[in-house]
Order: sequence, then C-alpha cells, then structure tokens
Amino acid sequence: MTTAAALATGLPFLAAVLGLAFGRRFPAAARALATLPLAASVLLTWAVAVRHDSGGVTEHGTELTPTGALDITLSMRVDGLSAIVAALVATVALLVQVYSAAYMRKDPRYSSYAALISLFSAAMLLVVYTGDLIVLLVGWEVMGVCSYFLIGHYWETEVARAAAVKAFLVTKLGDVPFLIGVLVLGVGAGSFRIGAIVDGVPPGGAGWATAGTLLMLGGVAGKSAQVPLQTWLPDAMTGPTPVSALIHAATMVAAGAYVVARLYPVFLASDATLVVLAVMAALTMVSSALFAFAQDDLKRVLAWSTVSQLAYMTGGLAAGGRDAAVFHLLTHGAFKALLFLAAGVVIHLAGTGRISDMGGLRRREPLVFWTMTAGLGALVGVPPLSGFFSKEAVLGAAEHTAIDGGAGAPPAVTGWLVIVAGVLTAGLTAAYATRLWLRVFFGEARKPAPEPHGPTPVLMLWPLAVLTVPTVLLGVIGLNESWLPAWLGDADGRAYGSADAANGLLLQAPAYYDLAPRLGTSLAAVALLALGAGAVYALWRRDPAADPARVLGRLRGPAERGFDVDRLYDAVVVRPVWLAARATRFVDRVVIDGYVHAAAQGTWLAGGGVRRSQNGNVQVYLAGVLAGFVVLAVTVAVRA
Amino acid sequence: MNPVPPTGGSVLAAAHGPLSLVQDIDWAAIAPPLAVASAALVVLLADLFLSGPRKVWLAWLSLAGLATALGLLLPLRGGGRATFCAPADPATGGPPACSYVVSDLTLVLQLVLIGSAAVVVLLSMPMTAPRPWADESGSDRAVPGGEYHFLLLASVAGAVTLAAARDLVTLVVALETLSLPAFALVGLRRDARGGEAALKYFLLSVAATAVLLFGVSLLYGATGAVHLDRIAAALTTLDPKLDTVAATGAGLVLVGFAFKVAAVPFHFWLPDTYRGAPVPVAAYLSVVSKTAGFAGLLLVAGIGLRPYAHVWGPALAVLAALTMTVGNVVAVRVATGSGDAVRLLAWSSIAQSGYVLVPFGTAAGDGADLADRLPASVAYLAVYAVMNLGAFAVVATVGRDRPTGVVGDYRGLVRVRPWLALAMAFFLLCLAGLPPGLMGLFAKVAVFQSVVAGGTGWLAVVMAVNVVVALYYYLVWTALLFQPPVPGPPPVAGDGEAAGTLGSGGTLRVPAPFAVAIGLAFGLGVVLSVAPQIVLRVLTVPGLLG
Amino acid sequence: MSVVLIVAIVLPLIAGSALIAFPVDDRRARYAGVAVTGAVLGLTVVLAGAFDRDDARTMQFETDRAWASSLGLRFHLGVDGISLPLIVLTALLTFLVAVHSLGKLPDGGSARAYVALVLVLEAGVLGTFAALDLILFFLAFEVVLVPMYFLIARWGTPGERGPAAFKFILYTLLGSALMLLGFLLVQAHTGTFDITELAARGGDGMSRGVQITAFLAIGLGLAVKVPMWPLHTWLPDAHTAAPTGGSVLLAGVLLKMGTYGLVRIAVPALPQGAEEFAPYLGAFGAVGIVYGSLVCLALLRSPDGDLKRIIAYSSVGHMGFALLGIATLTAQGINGALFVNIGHGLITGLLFFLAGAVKERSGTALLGRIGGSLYARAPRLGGLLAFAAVAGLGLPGLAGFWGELLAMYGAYHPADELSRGLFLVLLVAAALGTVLTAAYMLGIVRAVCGGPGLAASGTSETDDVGPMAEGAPLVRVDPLPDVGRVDVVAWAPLVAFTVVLGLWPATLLAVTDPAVRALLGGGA
Amino acid sequence: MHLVYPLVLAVLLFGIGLYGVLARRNAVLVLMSVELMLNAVNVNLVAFDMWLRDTLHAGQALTLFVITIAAAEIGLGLAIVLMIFRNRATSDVSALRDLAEPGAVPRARRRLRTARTRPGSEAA
Repeated sequence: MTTAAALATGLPFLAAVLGLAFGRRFPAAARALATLPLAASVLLTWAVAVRHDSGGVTEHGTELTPTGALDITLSMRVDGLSAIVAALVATVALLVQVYSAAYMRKDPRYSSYAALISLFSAAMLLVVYTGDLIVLLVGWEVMGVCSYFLIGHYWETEVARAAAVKAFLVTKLGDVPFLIGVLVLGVGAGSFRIGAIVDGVPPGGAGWATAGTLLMLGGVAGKSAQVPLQTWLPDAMTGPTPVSALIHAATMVAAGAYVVARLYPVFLASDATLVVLAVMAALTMVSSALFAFAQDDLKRVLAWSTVSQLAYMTGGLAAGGRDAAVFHLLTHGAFKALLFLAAGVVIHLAGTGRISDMGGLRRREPLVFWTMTAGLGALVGVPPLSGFFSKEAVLGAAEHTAIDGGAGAPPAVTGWLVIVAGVLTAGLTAAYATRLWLRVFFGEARKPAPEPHGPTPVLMLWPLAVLTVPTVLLGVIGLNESWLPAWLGDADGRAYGSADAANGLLLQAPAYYDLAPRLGTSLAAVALLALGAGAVYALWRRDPAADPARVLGRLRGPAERGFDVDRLYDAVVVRPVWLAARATRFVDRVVIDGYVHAAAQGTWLAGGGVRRSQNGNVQVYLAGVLAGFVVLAVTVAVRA
Repeated sequence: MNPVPPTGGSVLAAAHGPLSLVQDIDWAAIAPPLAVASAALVVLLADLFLSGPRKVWLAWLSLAGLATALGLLLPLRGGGRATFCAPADPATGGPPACSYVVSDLTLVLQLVLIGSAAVVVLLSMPMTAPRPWADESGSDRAVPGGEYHFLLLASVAGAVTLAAARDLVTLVVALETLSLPAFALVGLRRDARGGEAALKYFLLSVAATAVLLFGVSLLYGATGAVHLDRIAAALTTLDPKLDTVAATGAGLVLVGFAFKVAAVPFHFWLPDTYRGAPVPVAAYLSVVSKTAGFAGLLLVAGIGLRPYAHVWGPALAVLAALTMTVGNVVAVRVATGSGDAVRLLAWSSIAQSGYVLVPFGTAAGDGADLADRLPASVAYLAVYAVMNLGAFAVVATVGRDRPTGVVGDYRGLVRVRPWLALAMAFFLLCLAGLPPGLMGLFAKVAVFQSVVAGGTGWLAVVMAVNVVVALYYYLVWTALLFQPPVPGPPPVAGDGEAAGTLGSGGTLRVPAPFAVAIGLAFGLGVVLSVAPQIVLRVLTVPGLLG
Repeated sequence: MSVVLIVAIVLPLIAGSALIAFPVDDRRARYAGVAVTGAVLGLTVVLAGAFDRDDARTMQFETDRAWASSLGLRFHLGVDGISLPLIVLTALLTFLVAVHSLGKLPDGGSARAYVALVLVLEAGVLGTFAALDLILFFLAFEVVLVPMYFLIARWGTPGERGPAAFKFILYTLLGSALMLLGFLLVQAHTGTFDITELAARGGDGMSRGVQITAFLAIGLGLAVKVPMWPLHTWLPDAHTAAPTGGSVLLAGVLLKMGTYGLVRIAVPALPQGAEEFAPYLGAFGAVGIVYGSLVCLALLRSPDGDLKRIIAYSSVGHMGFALLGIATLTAQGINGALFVNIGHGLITGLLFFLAGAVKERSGTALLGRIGGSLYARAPRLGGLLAFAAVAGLGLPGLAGFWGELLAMYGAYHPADELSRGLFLVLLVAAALGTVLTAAYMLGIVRAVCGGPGLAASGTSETDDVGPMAEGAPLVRVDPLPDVGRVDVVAWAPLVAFTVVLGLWPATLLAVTDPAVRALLGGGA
Repeated sequence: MHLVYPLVLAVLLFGIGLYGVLARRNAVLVLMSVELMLNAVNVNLVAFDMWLRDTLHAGQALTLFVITIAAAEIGLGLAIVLMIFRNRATSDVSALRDLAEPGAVPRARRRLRTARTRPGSEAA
C-alpha cells in the first residue's frame, strides 16, 4: 500500500524533472509528459484509497538521515484521511493538467508550466502521505516555491512579478513559526514522526503540545490564507486560471487545514490553540465573504470566497468536527475547482475578467452556465448539492460543541463562534454568489464582447462536466456513518467498528462522527441563504445594469481593498524593513568599515609623523640618541 | 670535543707563587679571527703590487681569506674551548674567567658573520675591480679596491672576535675594530653623499661608544670585575649602596649596543648612512654589523647582566616594540611616498631588528629561563642574514642599471629577468614572513613562541600587528615585480639620465658575482624553507648561552 | 592510501610552482590546469571511496613525520568525517574553476599565471583541511593568502582591485597572526601542537583562564575568515573586485577554513573557552544573518547595488548559520554548520559563476544597468539564476535547507550549560533572517530575470485574457548569448550536487555525524 | 682621597663633552668634545681601579685601550671632516641635509640643496 503511495508521489516528480530538463527541446512531448504520469498516480491514489477502505494506519519508512540528535525518517503513513485527500488532489491535478493542455496551447513556456504543475502535485502528495514532520516541511515549502513560479508565469507584467514575490514572502513568513512549531513538537515528543507525536501527547495536554500547535497555526494561516496572512491569495489571481483552480482552490490552500486534521489529537489536547483557531476562522469567514461581495474582478470574487470557505474548514476543526471539516474540504475542492475552471472559460468568452463588463453569457455557452450554476449552488449550500451537506456537518459539529460539549470536546466558546460566523457567512455567501450569477449570466452584455476565436475547445469543457458530478452527488457520502466517517477512521488514524462510536471507544463524542445535517442549524442556514439571495435578486430586479454591491455604500471602497490590510502591512512591516536596511548599510559602510579604514589611516599618519623626525640634522639625531639614553638610564635606575 | 677547562692552554698552576705572566694560548680557538685579520694584511700588501686589471685578484684574495676562516670553524664544532683565561683570583676563589670562549653561540654567530661577509665581498666585486665588470656610470663609481677589501676584512675580524669575547675589554676593543673601518667604508666613495653619511655615522657612533664606555666603567667600578661571568656573580651579591651605580652602568652599556643594532630611538643614523653608502656597504652594515651588535647584546645581557634581567627586560621590551612599530610605519610611508629602494630596505632592517629584540623583552626575574628564550633571536638573526643579503643583492643588481633606485624601477621585472624577479619576490615574502617565504615564517614563529612562552602578551600582540603593517610595503614591492609596465611615457628621471623604467625595455645586465650571490642566498633560502630544522636546531641546543 | 593524500596536496603545489617558474604558452597552461585539478579531484574521489564510513570518527590516511622538531612542528596529515567532505568540495570547485578558465579570462595577466595561482591556492586549502598539527594548519592557512591576493589584484575589476586585495590580505593576516598566538599559548601549556592529541585531552592541562584567552585569540583569527559579523567588511570588497574564478574559490572554499578551524581546533581543544564564548559566537552569528540580509535588501534598491556585492553579503548571512550551529555546542548544531559549509560552497559557487556570466554578457554587474528580463534574453541562464537564488534562500529539498534547519534545531535545544532563553531569541532571529534572505534573493530574480519579453518572439497571446492583454504596448529587448558549452560543464556538477544533497542529506550527514559525536563526546 | 672626587670630575667632564657634542656647529669642535667624553671615562676607570685595588688592574688596562681607540677615532674623524670640507667647503654639521627623508626637511632649507631628489613615482 505504502509503495503505491510512494510511487504516486514519485511519478509526477519524475515528470517534473524530465519536463524541466528537456522541456525546451521536445515541446510536443510536454503535453503527454504532463498528463500521463499524473493519470497513473490518480489510478494509484484511488487504488490506495479503495484498498485502505476503513482499515487502520499502515506506515513504512527508512531513515532519511541522522542529524546528531533526532533522526529524520522518509516514511509513507497511509490512513483514511490521507488516502481520500490524496485521491482528491491527484484527480483535481489531472483535470487541471488536461484543462491547461488546451488553455495554454499557444503559450511558448507551456513545457516548464506543465513541469511545475507536476512538481507541485508531487509536493502536495508528499505532504499528504508523509509520516515525518520535517519531510512534510520539505513538501510544504516546495509547494510554496511552485506557487511562486506559477503565479509569476506571466513575468512580462510587473503586477504578476509583484504578486509572485508577495505570495512567497507571506507564506514564508507563516512558515517561520511553522518550522519552530515542528521543532517544538519534535523535541517534545522525542521524534519527528507524526505517529510518535500523535501517540506521545498525554490526554490532559502538555506545554510543548500547546506551544507547538500554536506556532504551527502561523503556517496554517500563511498557507490557507487565514486572517493575519490572507492578503496574498486574491493577488495570486494574476497567475493563469488553471493554476488558481489547482493551487489556490483545491489543494495547496487546503494543506493548512489538512495538517491540523493530520495532527488532530495534539490540537484537541490544547484548548488555547483551538480558541485562537476559532477566532481566526470566524474573523476570516465573515470578512472575506464581505470582501467577495464588493469585488469587481470574477477571479478575485472566487479567491475571497475560497478564503471564507477555508475558514469554514478551520472553524470546523476548531469546533471539534474533524470529519465534518474534511468532508467540507472534499466538497469544496470539487466545486471550487469547477468554479475556477468555468471562470476560465467565462473570461475566455467575455474577453475580460471584470464582472461590470460582462452580462447575458448564459446563451453563449449553456454548458458553462449550467455547470457554474451547480458550482455556485454547492458554494451557497442549496440543499440537494454537496455544499449543503458539508456546511451543515460543520455547523452541526459546532452546535454540538456549543450546547453539550463533553469532557474531551473543545471549549464551548469555539462552538458558538463558529456557529454565529457560519450562519452569518452563509447569508453573505448567498449574496455574493447570487450577485455573481446574475451579473455574469443574466441581463445584457454591458460591454461588447470580442468575437471569440471559434468554439471553446472541448478539452476545456470536458473537465467541467466531470467536476459537476462530485459537486452534485458528493453530499451523499456524509449521510451514513459507515461511509465517510468510517473511511476517515478516528483522529489518530485507527479504524473503528460501526458500534464503537456509540459506546464511547473513540477519541471524541459520538456526535462528531455523525455528519448528517441537524434540523436546527439547517433551518437557520437555509433561512439566511434565502434572505441573502432574495435581497440581491430584489436589488438586481430594480436595476439590472447597476451593481447590487452599491448597497454597501461607503463601505464598498475599503471592502474591495480588503479593509486596506495591505496598506497596514506596508506601514507596519515593509517600510520599517527598508529603513532598517538602509540604516544597516550606512552603519556597515561608515561605522564598521570606518574603523578598518581609520586603522589604515592612523598607521599612515603615524608613519608621516615619525618620518618627519628624520630631517637629516646630525644634532637632532644626537639629541635623539642622548634623550633615549637619559630616559633609559632613569627607568633603569628607578626600577633597580 | 673536550670539556672546559681546555687541555691545550692549561692554566699554569695558580697555586704557587705570584701571578705568572706567560699565558698558554689555544691557537685553534682564535684561528678564525686571526685568519681574517691576516687576510686583511695580505690584501693590503698585495694592493701595492697589483695594478690595473689584476686588481680583481684582491677580491679573490679576500674571498679566500674568508673561506679559510670558515674552514677553521669546522674543528671547533662541539664548542666549549676557551683561551686568554685570567687565573682564579685567590681572594674571591671564583673559577678561572676566560676572555675568549668559543661556545655553540659563538660558532653560529661566527658562521653567520663570515658567510655574510663573503657575500658582501661578492657584491662589491664590480665596484672595486677596475674591469671587466666595473662601470663608470651609475651610482657605483669605482672605489679603491685595496683599501676597501682591507677595511672590510678588518671590520669582519673585529666582528668575529666580538662573537667570542667574554670580558668587557675584549668586547669594547672588538666593537671598535668593527666600527672604525665601517666609518671609512661608508665614506670610501669620497662623494658628497658618502661624506655626509660617513660623518653622521661617525659622530653618532662615537657618542654611543663614549656612553658605552662610561657604562663599562661604572659596571667595573660597581662589580670590580671585567669578565662577564664574574660580573654576573658579583651582581648577585652586590651591596645595596652600589645597586644604582651598577644599574646605571648596565643601562648605559645596553644603550651602546642598542645604538649598534639601531633600536629606536637610537636609529636615526641608519637611513641616512645606508642611503649615502654604496649598496654593498649598506648590505654589510645591515647584516654583519647588526649581527655583531646583537652578539654583543646577547653576551652582555645574557651572561653578564643576567641577574639584572628584571631591570633591562621590560626596557628592552619597550625598545623592541618601538623599533618594530617605527620601522614598519615609516617604511609604509617610504614605500608609498618617495619609493626609494635602499631607504625602504633601511627602514625594513630597523623593523627586523625590532623582531630580533623581542625575545630579549621577555626577560624577567633573575633571568633564569633566558637560556631557552634568547636562542630564538639567534635563529632569527641567521635567517635574517640570508633574506636581507638576498634583497640587497637584487637591489644592488637593479641599482646598477637604474640609478634612480626607486621601487618603481622594479615594475614588470618578471618580464625582463624572470629568475631575478622570482628571487626578489621570495626574499621580500621571507622578510614579510608569508609563504612561499617559509624561512621567514618559521623564524617569526620561533620568535612568537619565545614571547608567548615568556608571558609578555602585549609584546606578542604588538608584533602581530607589526607583521601585518610590514606585509603592506613588502607586498607593494612584490606586486610591482609582476605588474605590466605603466602605459605612457616613462617618468622623467630627475637628472635626465636615460633611466627609463624597466618596462620600457631598458637593458638590465646581471654581472656574474651578483648572480652567484643571489643564487647562493636563494638556494640557502629554499633549503632553509624546506628543512628549517638546520637553523632552528639552535633553539633546543642546551646551554647555548654558556 | 596516506600517500594518496600527500600526493593530492603536493601535486598542485609542484604543478603551480612549475607553471610560475617555466614559461609555457597560455593555451597549454590552461589544459595543464584542468588536467592537474582533474587528477586531484580523482584522487580525492579515490580517498572518499576508500574512506571507511562506519569508522568515520577516527583519523584515516594518517602520515606523521617530524619537520622542525625544535619548534615542535610535525608534518601530520589525516582525514576524518569532518574534513573529507570539505576536501572533496575543494577539489571539485577548483576543477570547475580550472574548466571555467578555458573560457574567456579577464585581462590583467597571463592565463599561465592565473592557473598557477589557482593550483597553489588549491594546495593551500587542501593542506588546511588535512593538517593535524597546529603550526602546519597555520602554515597552510597562510599559503592561501598570497595567491588569492594576486588573483584579486591582477585579474580583478580595474577600479577597485588594488585596495580590495590589500584589505583582504592585511585583514586576514592580522586574524591569522592572532590565531598563531592562540596556538602558541596552547602549546606553551600543553606542550604539543597535535590536534588529535589536544582534542583527546579535552582541555585538561590548561586552566580556565588560559583556555578563555586561547579561545579568544584563535576564535578571533578564525572569525575574520568565517567571516563573523563585525569582522566581515573585507569580504564584500574582495568579492566585488575578484574575478569570477577568484570569487568562486574565495566564497566556495576559503570561508570554510574559518568554520572548519572552529570545529576542528577551537571547540574540542578548549571546551571551557568554547563554553564561555558560545553565546557571543551565536549572537554574532544571528546578527550576521539578519544584518547580511538587511544590507542585501538595501543594495537591491540603491543605485550602486552590485550583484556580486549582494551575493558576498549573502555569504555573511549563510555563514552566520554555521556560526550559530557551532555556538550551540550540540552534535546537530555542528553537523548543521558542516552542512552549511558544503551547501554554501556549492550554491554560492554557482551564484558567483552565474553573476560572472551575467557580468560578462551585459558588461556590468550593477543591478540598475543589467537590463533585466534575463528569462527572455537568455532563458537557460535566467532559469539557472532562479534555481540558484531559490537554493540560496534555503528552499527545503535543496542543499541550502538542511544546514540551516539543523543549526536552528541545535539553537532550539543547545548544550545544557548554555542559556536556553538566549538561544531561543537567536533561533527566532535566524528564522526571521530566512524570510529576509528570501526577500532579497527573490528581489535579485525579480530585478534580473523578470522584464519585458523578446522583440523577435512575436506577441505570445494566450487565450487567457489575463493582465497581459491590457498591459501597455510593452518595451521589447534583444537576446543575449545563452549558456555556452564550457559553462554547462563548469556548472552542471554544482546543480547536480545541490539537488542530490538536498534530496538525500545522508550522503553528507552519515559521514560527519559520527566524527562530530566523537569530537563533542571526546571534547566535553 | 675619597673616591667621590674623581667620579664627580668624570661626570662633569662627561657633561661638558656632551654639551659640546650637542651645541657646537663646527665638526672639529664636536670631535674635541667627544674626546672630552672619552677622557672622562678614563678618569673613571683609573679611579675605580685604585679604589678596588684590583690585582689584575683591569681598569688601567682598559684605560690604555680607550686611549688608543680615541686616537684612532680622531684620526678617522678628521679625515672624514676634511673630505666633507673639500666637497662642501663647509664643516657646519647642521648644513648637511642631503640624505634627509624627502618631505622631512622644512621648506626654507630645501632651496639650499643642490641636487633635488626626484619625487618617486606613485606605487600602485
């Protein structure tokens, strides 16, 4: 099983290396090199998922390297969570590769682009499958650098170059506490292996566990674009759309939530971390939903919506609903990838990315209209679609923690935070989704769309259809306890029988394993949904041309700029660093180097001074000799 | 071979009767200085009979004399031979004190002195012989061969005797025999500069000698003895009243020798004298005269004034630090200012004598552990002789065809005379103490080792800084050797001589004796670099200061 | 096998001096250079092969003969887990520089002299890494100075090469003179110069005061070479002025002699001295990391920001990690320091090769005037520069990461007698330093590689109507000569080793770890 | 008579000689003052010899040597002074400034000098 996982990770890496090395010389082979190895790894991941079914943890590994203290092991740890998420990642990656084969067919740098996508997929699979935190860190940062190169794919334009650097630096800033957290956990548990850390944490929680998990939240915030470090994701939209679909929707950004799920027992044992996570999630949910409502660019709307949906996952994790959060991760991966790919086609059709210039596109490409509608429906949480079930599962878990949280459950405050923010966000999500839906597909085109270069290539449409299936149907797997919860296994990866949840043999209360939507939260969510959608529809009906976001009034400007968090960062972090840099250079050139030159100058002047005493006058020489003799005689006499 | 007291010149039985005036002399011991002195006389006489081109024989004669002296050193290996011994004074009951003792130290110093003198003779051949190497142009105008060689050999005889002297009288006489001919040698060219240099050197040297003698008299008065070992014995049991007198005497004696080795502040004569004197004489002063000065210092401080180590130790430490620093610092200005080659070598030799003084600075207490500190100076002296003579030889060679004598003349020498340039680079890097000049490096490590073991940390740090300052001007010169010629017109020579820089293709002749001298120095340098144990053996010879 | 070690050291020395002494035409001299350095590389590979890995803690291929017994100097050579990787790295980098010299050399002297100096330099460095006698170490340490001086002074950039060369040699000589004083102080109290003996004794025979003074003297001397923060100002000038080959050797190998000296001599032989100065060493190292990256950032924006000067300051930053690793006095810290040595040698060597290539092609190294859009004008060169920059910022999976990780791991869990609070602060500073490093490394890529597309390539309109279409009519640039055949041969090994060491760090750590444990075990 | 008288005499003589060496401009007079210093030494030596009642009479032996040395020095000194006088037509000791470090001689005196030493070319 683990060898299949290792192979699944290795194949795309091999493709990437070959692509980067020989891509330029055999462009034709690039397309095949991009898709075939990834297809093989999809089959492998599905095989691993199926063979694992609801079994326990299987882990094999060899020692990667001695370090002088704790050794680092290269091991594959396959449990329910990693098998399923790996399958999702591989599938979405394959679809994106197929989509971009057509989307980027005229781009001269397609071979390096495809190679980087394969490298990214390999890195993501490594993060998912690995059993050692340090190796996870390696995959973690390789993903970061792939996203840097892919965001900067159009390096001809300044905005792409700036966004790429910003994305990498913000995630790198998040990775600093992440690395220290890994060290804290590793040293605390006596090994870097995830298994050892998960088993090593005492039930009552430990100092090192809390500290380690709190520090790792930095990395989670950075990678999953949560509140303190969320500004890089909307700017990352300057990259090609398939990149946004793969990296900034389904996989990389979900890695943050995945790591928390992977080390869940450690997080469960430290309440402080869960409270902080809950606060972070709540803030992100509401604010980014609001920002999404005020955006004018199609992809930025979807970007902000991704941030808010990710907050759902982290909120679910904070509120004790690990299985619910993973369920939402799966469904979100599917419908958000669908939305982004569809957006790619929409922009292709409309010739521009700005919503205010679009309109009435539903007649131009009916397939896109219906798939996008399904996607938006799932996003909003319209009952039959997958989004509804996963969102309700998260709210259900939060409600259970808030109302009758048991001993092992997270503190109640996390439950309340997640519920309130979740329901509120449901309304806002409905608002911006409906606004998007109406302004793009209904009414008249506000700007004459350019004459398209012929029908949208079938390779771009086919993945949309494929993705619509899980968007619609995936909700079902949450209904029965023996399906998704059983597949995922318990938080520490161990399998469990159907009755174990009931008689309390597992880590958490039975309610957390039941993902079926609860009545109370469902009704509230649907009500808010109807309210939000209705209000926007009414606004739109009054004046189809105008932008429903005008209702925000003065709040519109700051909301569009993400409450000026960027300017805050610029003032607090970037400018002081430049000042410090200039000051340091001044100190280096004048002060430290100054001493060196002063020493040289001193020697020079001393030489000049003494040399002047050699003025050729014998009397002076004699005086010098006898003065020396007097001084010497006196010192000798005194000392004697 | 045979232990003290010598079997040969056995002291007449001191037991019976009054002092017997007839003394038995160990001729083998005093053979080297005798050989050199007789060679001097032979050269003086030969000068009467040889005339015209055959005057070149004078140089060969003096070389032969020096060679025999070297040969005569061989049987004395093993050391420990003494002669001219005063009988044990019945009153004090001390051991017989001898005035002329050939110990290991003496042998090493005599070897260095005679060897260096031979090289100086080689260097002065073109200058002293009318033809075929003589040339009227350039700074080395002809010098009367006969007088030159006589004076040189006389001076060397004085130096060799000084190395073996064990009592103040012999020391003073030997010192004067060394100095007086040197004054004449400096002024032998009878030109304005030579005269001025000779006068300055004479006046300062005489004043210093007067001070030295005054010190000797005070020391004699205080201790009642003239022989160094007796002085040492007397100093340990001196009654306090005479303490200040003895201390002042000691100080004054050290001033005399400090002048001889040109320690700062007694260095003023050196740059002017070297610049005024012909280059071979400058080489002679910088090596033989300085080594003899250090020999005197070693004997007086090491043996005579050993109980007063706590007095002169710190004084010499300060002197050493001053000498190194002043020498290096001014040399830096000379290298980048006027760039005069001989003057630069002069200041460099002042700095080098600073390094030799450093082990003296570590003396403290009653000088018990001096025996394993001072040999570092001896080792450094030997290495210094080789590298300094090499450098002077090259300067003499280049100086003949480039009378301006500026460091700039050496630009691009590697293209005109590759081997000459490589030899010069080797000597300069040896003086700096940097590989590939391993010989210099080992000598400096030996000195560093003695000063660190001696515990005077501050002196070690000062020397470390000085090594760095010194590297600057040695490297400026070495870099010039390998630099491409400066494009554009050669700098206009001051007095219009056709002395363009080397780069402009000025011819550079290397006469045979110069080539031999440089080859000898370079060869010895390489041998000592590869196998330093030959010279460093001195460090671990037991009782070197016996 | 010990003869192989001696031949590996003496062969370049003899070849170098022969080239200096006997005039040979330039072309044959360059090939001779490549041949000799290739032979030395072969010998070191043979040594690595014959090296007994599971006995990496003991000295192998030892030769021990008296040279100047009255000084106490013995010709004592040996190799163990710590010095073997450095020896192979030296041989590799020198071989690549020799291959690089087959291409165009800056004017300033004959290629014969250039190759000769490189060979003598190699002999000096190999001698330093193989020496097991303090004075022999000092001697080899100084053999390197004169050749490096001439490499900078003769083949450097005409404007600033003179003073930069002098600053380099005088500063380093002052350091090594102080180091000699430290060695002699150790010998005065223990009576031996033998490094293995001193390490085995672990400092007994010397009082605490003596150990502290000796460590101060030796530490200062080595710190100048590392370079440690306040003593580093010679490095940027030397690098900016040095020719490409000179910079590669200076950064790739010469800096390692400092950290190697600390690990081999200062820490094991003077444990109480090391314990006393470890916090200062660590603090200066951490300051060096942040300081170096801040100055690089300032250089990015300033008009006289020179690419080679930025890479030089990055070396100050990277070596800061090595110092931090050593200062923790833990096995993983010192392993990290040794890994940084090798990783930095490979990556910065590649960076300087690339900087030299960029300078050759665009005539200047000033960021303002390089003209940018290297991706378009020389795609392969641009790609390599991006790869080297990413490796430089310590991307995991490449050679730069493991050293820094282990150094930080050591800082998180330092030796017991060291104050954990201070080292936690240093850990945070070093970690933030990596962010600053990432900032200026990507700044370089953005300034040099990004930029308007090629004139000839026609409008690369893609279907995606991204920002490209709306951009103003873009300025076009003309192509530059891309990576040549010589360059590929010179750089391919560096890229390959960076990736191999990144993906499989055990190739290095398996060798150094037992030796380091023996060092600390035996030492503490 | 008590030892201190000759000693004081010697020191006085030495002082006078010292002053003569430092103050007088004429070379010959400087030579004379050096002689004074040497004779002071002789007085000292003989005084000590008598005071010590030294059987070896080392003091007096050394006095003889010092006298001969003084004679030799004076002969040589006068020869040198004569040579300078023939070259420069002056025996003023402080006029001899040719060999000074360039730049060390104050501007006023420089014009007096005949051969101007050429300022060296700037080293690299």
